[in-house]
Amino acid sequence: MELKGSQTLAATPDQVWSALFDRAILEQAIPGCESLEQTSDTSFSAVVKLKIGPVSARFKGDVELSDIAPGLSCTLSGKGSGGIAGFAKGAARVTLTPQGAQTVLDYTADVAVGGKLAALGNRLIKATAQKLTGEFFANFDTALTCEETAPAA
Amino acid sequence: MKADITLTVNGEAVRETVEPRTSLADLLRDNLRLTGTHLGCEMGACGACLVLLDGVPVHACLVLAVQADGQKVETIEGLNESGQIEDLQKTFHDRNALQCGFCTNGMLMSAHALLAGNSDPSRDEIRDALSGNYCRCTGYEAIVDAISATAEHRLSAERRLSKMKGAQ
Amino acid sequence: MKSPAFDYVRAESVADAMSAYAAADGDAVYLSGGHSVMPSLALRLQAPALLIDLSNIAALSGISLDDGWLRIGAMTRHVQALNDPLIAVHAPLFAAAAPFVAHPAIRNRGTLGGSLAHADPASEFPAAAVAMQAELEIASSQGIRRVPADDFFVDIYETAIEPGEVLLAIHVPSPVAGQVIGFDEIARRRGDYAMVGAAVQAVSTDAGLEDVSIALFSVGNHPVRARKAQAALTGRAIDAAAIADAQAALEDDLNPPDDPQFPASMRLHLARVLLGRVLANLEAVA
Amino acid sequence: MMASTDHIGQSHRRENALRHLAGRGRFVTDLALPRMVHAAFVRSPMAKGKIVELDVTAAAAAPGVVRVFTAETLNPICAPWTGTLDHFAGMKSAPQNMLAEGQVLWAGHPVAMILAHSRAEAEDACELVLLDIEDEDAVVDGDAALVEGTPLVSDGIASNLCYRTVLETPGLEEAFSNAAHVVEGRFTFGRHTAVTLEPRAVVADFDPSTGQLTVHHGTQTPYQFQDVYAHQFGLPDNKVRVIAPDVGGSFGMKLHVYNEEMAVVAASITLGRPVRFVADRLESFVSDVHARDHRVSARMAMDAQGTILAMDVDDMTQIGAFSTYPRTSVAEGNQVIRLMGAPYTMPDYRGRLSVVFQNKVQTSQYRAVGHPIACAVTEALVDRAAEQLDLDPIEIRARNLVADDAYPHVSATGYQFEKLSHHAALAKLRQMMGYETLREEQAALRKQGIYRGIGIASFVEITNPGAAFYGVGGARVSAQDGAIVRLTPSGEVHCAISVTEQGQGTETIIAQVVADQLGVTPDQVKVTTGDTDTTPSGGATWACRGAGIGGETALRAGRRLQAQILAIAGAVLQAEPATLALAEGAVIDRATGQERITLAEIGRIATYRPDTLPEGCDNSLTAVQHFAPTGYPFDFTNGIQASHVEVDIETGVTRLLKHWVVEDCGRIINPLLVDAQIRGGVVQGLGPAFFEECMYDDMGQMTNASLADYLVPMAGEMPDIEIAHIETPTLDTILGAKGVGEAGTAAAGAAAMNAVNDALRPMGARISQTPMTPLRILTALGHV
Repeated sequence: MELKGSQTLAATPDQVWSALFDRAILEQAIPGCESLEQTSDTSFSAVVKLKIGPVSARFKGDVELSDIAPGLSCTLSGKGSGGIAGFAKGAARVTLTPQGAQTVLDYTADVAVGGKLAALGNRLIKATAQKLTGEFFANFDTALTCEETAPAA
Repeated sequence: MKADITLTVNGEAVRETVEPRTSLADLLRDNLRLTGTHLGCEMGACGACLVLLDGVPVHACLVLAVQADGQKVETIEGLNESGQIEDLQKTFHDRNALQCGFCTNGMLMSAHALLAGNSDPSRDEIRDALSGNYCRCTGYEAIVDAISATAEHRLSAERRLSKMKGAQ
Repeated sequence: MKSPAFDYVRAESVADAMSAYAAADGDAVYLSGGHSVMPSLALRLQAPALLIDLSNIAALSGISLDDGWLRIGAMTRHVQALNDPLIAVHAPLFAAAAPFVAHPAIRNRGTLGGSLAHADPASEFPAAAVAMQAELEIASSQGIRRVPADDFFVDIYETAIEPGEVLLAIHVPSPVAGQVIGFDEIARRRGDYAMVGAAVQAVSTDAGLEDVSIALFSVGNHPVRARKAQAALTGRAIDAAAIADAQAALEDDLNPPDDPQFPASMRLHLARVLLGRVLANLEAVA
Repeated sequence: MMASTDHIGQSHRRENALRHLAGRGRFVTDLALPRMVHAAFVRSPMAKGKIVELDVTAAAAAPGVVRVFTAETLNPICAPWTGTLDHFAGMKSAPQNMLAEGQVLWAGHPVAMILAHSRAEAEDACELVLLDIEDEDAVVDGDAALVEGTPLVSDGIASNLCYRTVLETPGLEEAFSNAAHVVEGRFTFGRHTAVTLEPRAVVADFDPSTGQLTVHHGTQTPYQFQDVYAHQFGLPDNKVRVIAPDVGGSFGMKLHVYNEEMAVVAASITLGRPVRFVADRLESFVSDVHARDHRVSARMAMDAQGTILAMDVDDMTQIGAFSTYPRTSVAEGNQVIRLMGAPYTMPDYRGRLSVVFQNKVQTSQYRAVGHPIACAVTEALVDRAAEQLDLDPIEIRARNLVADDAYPHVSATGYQFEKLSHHAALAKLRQMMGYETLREEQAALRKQGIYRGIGIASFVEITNPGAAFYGVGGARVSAQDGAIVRLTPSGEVHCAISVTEQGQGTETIIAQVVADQLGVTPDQVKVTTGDTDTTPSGGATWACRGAGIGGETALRAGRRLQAQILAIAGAVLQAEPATLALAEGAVIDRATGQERITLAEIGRIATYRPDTLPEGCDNSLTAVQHFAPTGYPFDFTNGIQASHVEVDIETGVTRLLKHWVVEDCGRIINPLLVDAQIRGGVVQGLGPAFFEECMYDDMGQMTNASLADYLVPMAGEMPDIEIAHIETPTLDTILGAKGVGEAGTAAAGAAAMNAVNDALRPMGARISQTPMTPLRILTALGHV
């Protein structure tokens, strides 16, 4: 299932770029994130709790950044296991384009779920994936903006 | 945390201790061994588990045993013994309105409830009343026929009765 | 398909229910008719620590007429929507929607409040509530508030009910003179969730239709008010041209989800066809 | 010998239906045995991958858990099974084990088994199993699977092609080059599944003290499973008892070997206590065999008069990760290519078949194996030919159906037809449905914008198979059946027979057949089925053999007992047995009809006073008979169906108005039950024509695995079905009965597809894919 979107962020591409690798910002941005630990420069392990209508599941998984063209584009991929509920995985190709003082973030994501979630949640999945992707980038924008306005430590 | 519940099943008072997660269907089948209530989907889509809860057909798989505490449950075994659906059972038999028998409990419950509220249903109304009861064997027509025939028998019996009364 | 273990409490009052919810740290689920909760438990799609049964709370039951509004307790069963004389007169779109909702045995136990709170994007009662411009009465620890149906349905399976809050009742404004309604859906089989559905209410006057209210369902993440179509009909008599304009307006009103099993173009097409049919068959209710 | 037919041919009601109506059915799902534990399975969420980690420590320690098995601990006690047969030359499939070893091959593949005191606790423990699978690219499409460079479906195979074959007559090319008309089409038949209302269920009970294995198994073929369990677990088969009590629907789905049933038996042997597994609905969808899943390209050549000259067919069928055991997943495709054009005098033919693996649940035999595909393709092309030649669909069939007096006839695919009645059936159908009136109504309604369609489909059905089906390929699947008929000391009759009952009325028709041989009424004949310890071994119920083969077995057993009774009576009465007969519960004088001695008296004397019989008189009141069909390899039946539909051309929703069937299943034993089989079969054909489809995403995930999303046919959408009969008994048997269980399913979808296309014809739209969903119809109409 493919999802596409675009988000205009009130920050420069460099700021956006570093935020993409910022554990604290990602933790705020990932919907339902209960914990996020950095395991290398480009990878994180996450626990995410999702509740969508009749489904409520805790996913444990990894988030990784790859195909990195600094300041321009990268691929954000994640894979999580929700135990017997099934699994979810996805990869989003993210590209940054400066637009004045702002940055346009375009993404093309390919999302898949498996197991019980796929078997039973057909009517739910696409809407949910869209909603969560939207939330992620909206949260990302908020976290980024807060970071910007926060006084330097 | 187990719960003590008391309910009336087929006219008999029953006391059981159950886990809250136990469905009414599992209580009936596993604890009380009333295995005439069948489980076909455990999500309210097939109708095999219908029972009468306080007189109304409900899915025993969608009701918790603890929710039925203090209520009256009638299963196929009870309806059978009480003789309430004898004519329905007979027309089902005559018309061969069952094959494997797994859906039959639910079909009888739906038919019983339909005829209680509509003494002269059309074939379409009968099909509508059965719209939540899955049968893989019969193709439904024989069931529709049997319910229709039961309604006719009941109506003509009523007419005979009122004629007799009129004659008196 | 056996539910995971949970505790169960039968709340005797709304306050009881809300405090049980708080005591469970939010790891609780309210149970009304149970027809959405029970399957998701059996399928282990959720595993709350506590189930709070609302069925014994007197405040959630009852249907009464008060000052031009019909108050329908959240625990009102679907079958009552089908049979209750007050609902038939004062919330006619619920009565019109009820035969389309699932099957007889489900309707015996499923509740109106449960349907609305569950907010399945393909279910009938939420759209009827939007079209009737109903208001939803919600209890929270801060008190009671009423939310218009338009603001109640937020996203897929998401409503204005915050965690721990309880939907108490649905308030429906009584029909006014000249009121007409229409309800229909296209489903694969009787009782299935709709492929597309429409609930319409309007007031027929000498100057044409007024107060046109159209809610379509199964065309988005929640019931969608078709504002452009409403505008296209306002002040006009129902004729082929008006209907065609309303149908055309759906292009702007709807942004249906797209998937290979059910392309957006098909939903839009069916929504147009269905809206046309409903508009052509509006019935006077007052 | 006087053949009584008092009860054969009568609509006797089913005695065993009374138990179900009283809520007294006894299904495997109802069974609880002492010390029984409940099984649940941890399944792969991925369609393909390598098991990296499987940690069951926490699950094993969970409350109520008795034992946890993994491939390592369970698989060694059961020999792997391989679903290939010799007569499908060159077919390949990987050996199968109970639990996935190293690699998972479909979403739902069992990886671990948990046994606990309750199913709920077993499911609790499933959540504690740590399973890490490194996913691999799943092969989900059959055409793609055959493209070079596509990964293999599993490590155990060398190619994604399971089997390929071609049937071809020498004149094929010439027929097409001489043809005045050629019509063609590409068809897609969706994957669907049986959805028996009682899911698969098994309770295995191994007693280590005696070495006795008893398996209560919801199946139609207990003897086959007795043999499978004995062989795979290395037990003597007389120590394996398989009991199939009431079975809540089977339809072919419950005669295959499944991982879970084998695992349950293995676990019971290991633990020495009863183990129960009842599939829940979700598990059923991802582990029961699925059916069909074909893509067919076909063309048909005709001369200028519309005479069919030849068909050229290419079927690609997708069977999942393995071929099923023991009957293979090739039989379906094999029947597809052999049944094409079967009702017609079609001299030339080419049929190509490719059977292809994918990472999905297996497909295999399901009611009307192959028939619906062959029938739909043939009948669609016949309708296209009629359209091209401007012939009425009835007329083109009348020109091409094999003449009723042209038998025996051998089809272009090599099937031998003893005697069929296509033309009589066509005439009867036309009259029954009021064909001309319907056409007039159709024309009138079209003017009002109402689009109705009439579709017709002729068919043949394979019934009464001999060993040609499976035995010749090396499968240990019995083609014979056995019956034991005995007279009780009180003069009642008991028949134990190997054919089985799943509600079709097997026990009732057997009682009718036996009753007529012994001069009693069917309610005096108690019939026992479904238990390998108490009934003789046989093939049981599949491929429409219950009435034809089982009935003949019962008839011959009954006649054998009749002879024994008459011999005893002759001795007692000092009469020639040939002058005696049986009627109304007594031995009568054949010439006068006068009662001589009751059966009760015969039973009493032979049982309690055998000393009073003359010396040398055999007092046996038990007769045993086995019967295997000889003569034709199969007894074909025939018939014709018609479907009347209304398509809402704005919504794509089709309303089924009516369905008609004319059927010739030979001698009819019980009209009530024959019609019940036809009606049920028709609806099982209409389901996948309009609703049923196992939908998969491109990762190999089934996305509608519940009864909320997988649409089975329900009462509100199904039509009334009118039925008429022609009786052409087979001369292969004394009884003359053929099968009828699959006839309805064989042609219902074909008739429906022709009806929908007939409705769509004014718009120039056409549909060639099942199920015929609103989306597909709207797409054909250009609305989407």
